[in-house]
Amino acid sequence: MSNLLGHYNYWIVIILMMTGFYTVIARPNLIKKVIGLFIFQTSVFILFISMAKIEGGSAPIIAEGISVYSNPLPHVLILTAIVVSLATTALGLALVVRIREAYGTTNEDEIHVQDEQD
Amino acid sequence: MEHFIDIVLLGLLMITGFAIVRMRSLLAVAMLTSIYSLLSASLFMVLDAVDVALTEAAIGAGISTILMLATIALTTDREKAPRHTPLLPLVVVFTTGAALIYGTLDMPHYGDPDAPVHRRMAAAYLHDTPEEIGVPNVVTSVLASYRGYDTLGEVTVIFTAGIGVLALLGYRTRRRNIQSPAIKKLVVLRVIAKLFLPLILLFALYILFHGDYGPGGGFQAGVIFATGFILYALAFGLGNAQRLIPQRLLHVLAAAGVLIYAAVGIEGMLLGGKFLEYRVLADDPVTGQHLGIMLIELGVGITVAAVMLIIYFGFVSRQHSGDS
Amino acid sequence: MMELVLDLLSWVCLLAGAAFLLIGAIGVLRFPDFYTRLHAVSVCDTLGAGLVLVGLMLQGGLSLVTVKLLLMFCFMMFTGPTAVHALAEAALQGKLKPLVDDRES
Amino acid sequence: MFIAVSAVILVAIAIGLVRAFRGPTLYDRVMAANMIGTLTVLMVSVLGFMTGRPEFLDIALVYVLISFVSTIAVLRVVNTRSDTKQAGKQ
Repeated sequence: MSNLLGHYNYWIVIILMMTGFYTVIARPNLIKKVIGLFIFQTSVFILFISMAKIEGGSAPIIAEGISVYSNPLPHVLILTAIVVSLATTALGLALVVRIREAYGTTNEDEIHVQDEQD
Repeated sequence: MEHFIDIVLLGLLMITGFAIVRMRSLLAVAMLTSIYSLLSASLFMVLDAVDVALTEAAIGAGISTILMLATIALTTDREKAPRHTPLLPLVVVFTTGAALIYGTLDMPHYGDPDAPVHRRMAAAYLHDTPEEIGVPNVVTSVLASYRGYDTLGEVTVIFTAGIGVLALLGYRTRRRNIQSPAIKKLVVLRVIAKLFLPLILLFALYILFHGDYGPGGGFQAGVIFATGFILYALAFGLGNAQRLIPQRLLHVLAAAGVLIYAAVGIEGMLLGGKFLEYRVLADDPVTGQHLGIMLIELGVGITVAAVMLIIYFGFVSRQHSGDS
Repeated sequence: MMELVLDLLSWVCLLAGAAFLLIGAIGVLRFPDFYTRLHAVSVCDTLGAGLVLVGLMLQGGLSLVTVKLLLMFCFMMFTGPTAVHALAEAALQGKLKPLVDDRES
Repeated sequence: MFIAVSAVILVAIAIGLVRAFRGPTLYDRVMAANMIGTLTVLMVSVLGFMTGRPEFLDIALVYVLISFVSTIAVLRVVNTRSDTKQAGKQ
């Protein structure tokens, strides 16, 4: 039972990760792919933050009367990762907008068809 | 009890994730993505990561969703059904997932205080921060001081993303103010937006300079600052917002933030320290650290705010040029 | 004695707020059309949230925490109704018809 | 007691999610997202008190602002699209 609960966070993270992965590889719509990437990224954030948690710990802002703090290092990594994820999302979406202007569609299959015709 | 909240929130996240995959209307998916971000932000709160929760709320639920909506407005709302059978992707996904789950079995349990991650660096940071840096927020001290070099790279990434979006979408300053007719009618919204803009900006400054003592810092403050202007642009139209904060000024600011950051590093070198060594900035090492952290947070805030606005204006002005 | 009264009062506020949140949520689930559901959301946004925040304020006592809670209270009282108003207006312009009981007419 | 309040908030969030999934119109989903935003704000505040560190209310304040702005942003997109018929049928 403790084994089950001890890994619960990680398992859900993996399910979420695979949901995002599936969306990226199986869905033809480009915006949906970007959203899939977003889900994938968020699941990675949750994985890191779950690892940082210490039972009975508190947020790593030093205050009187608290002796156990959660690990601040993954927090730093993920804080910057979130900002980078925004950068990639914005660039990806800008690319989608340009693709739509060039091809008139955001559907990957239709883009392939148009490419083959050329 | 925190365990219980953790379990329920993760369950809700999983359900939301599945719903996002299944839904066809992209606007509905964007709404669910916003909900997903909010849920994961409160999960971070449960897991003690207050700074991360702040960032995720401001970026995931705020700016990312707004950008997705802007893209959908420029393209299409319907997702066509996939033409291939999803058999092969499903096989790939299940195999990968099974391998990863097998991998987790060797991981230390959730919340285990003896896990290897908590041993060396983290313990040292927690122990040394009060004496060496003198700020209570360990996340800020690691981000801005111990690993300041990383953060400089991060700010450069943001700056590059701004340039990339600018190169892809271009920009156009609007003489004529274009506003969606539906929002023009909402007098209440305009009054509230006018009332809120100074409050939001003030609050962003608070987050920026209070980052040493509580959750917050340059990244979050920059995003909140940009959100204030986005609210203004939504309520009063794009042209007015661009008159308030001209595009050229944004370009200068985006570069200025990175330069401030790098200049603090070089200043340290000129005063006899290493690159990004704040101790030498003042007579007292701890005061020097404070000064250095404040300056680089300011640089980060300026760049992030300017780049967010560049990206937002890029998407929205494209939309209007398409109409005319 | 005073503390006990304050504590009691705060628990009453918190529980009442939670009850209103639940009532609002059930309304959102059960009401028949969009415009009626908006009413239920407003219950959550103003009454439920307000009472919970007042309860927390009483717990916080005279400190910075209470000031922040007060600020949040003010913000929510402004943003909640504005958002719902904007939503109703948008739905009306989007030609979403309210559900009308036309058995009598 | 905080436990009871946060449990109620979680239940309310779950109900809001059901509404967000079921729709039927886009406006319903926006409304559900707005409601979940409010509930998250309350949840974060209550959590701060529960863990004994209520000074983190800044986060809740940010949530209030963000969920308001993103609701307005959705409405703008929904209304600039000419085909609001979409939102009506679905």
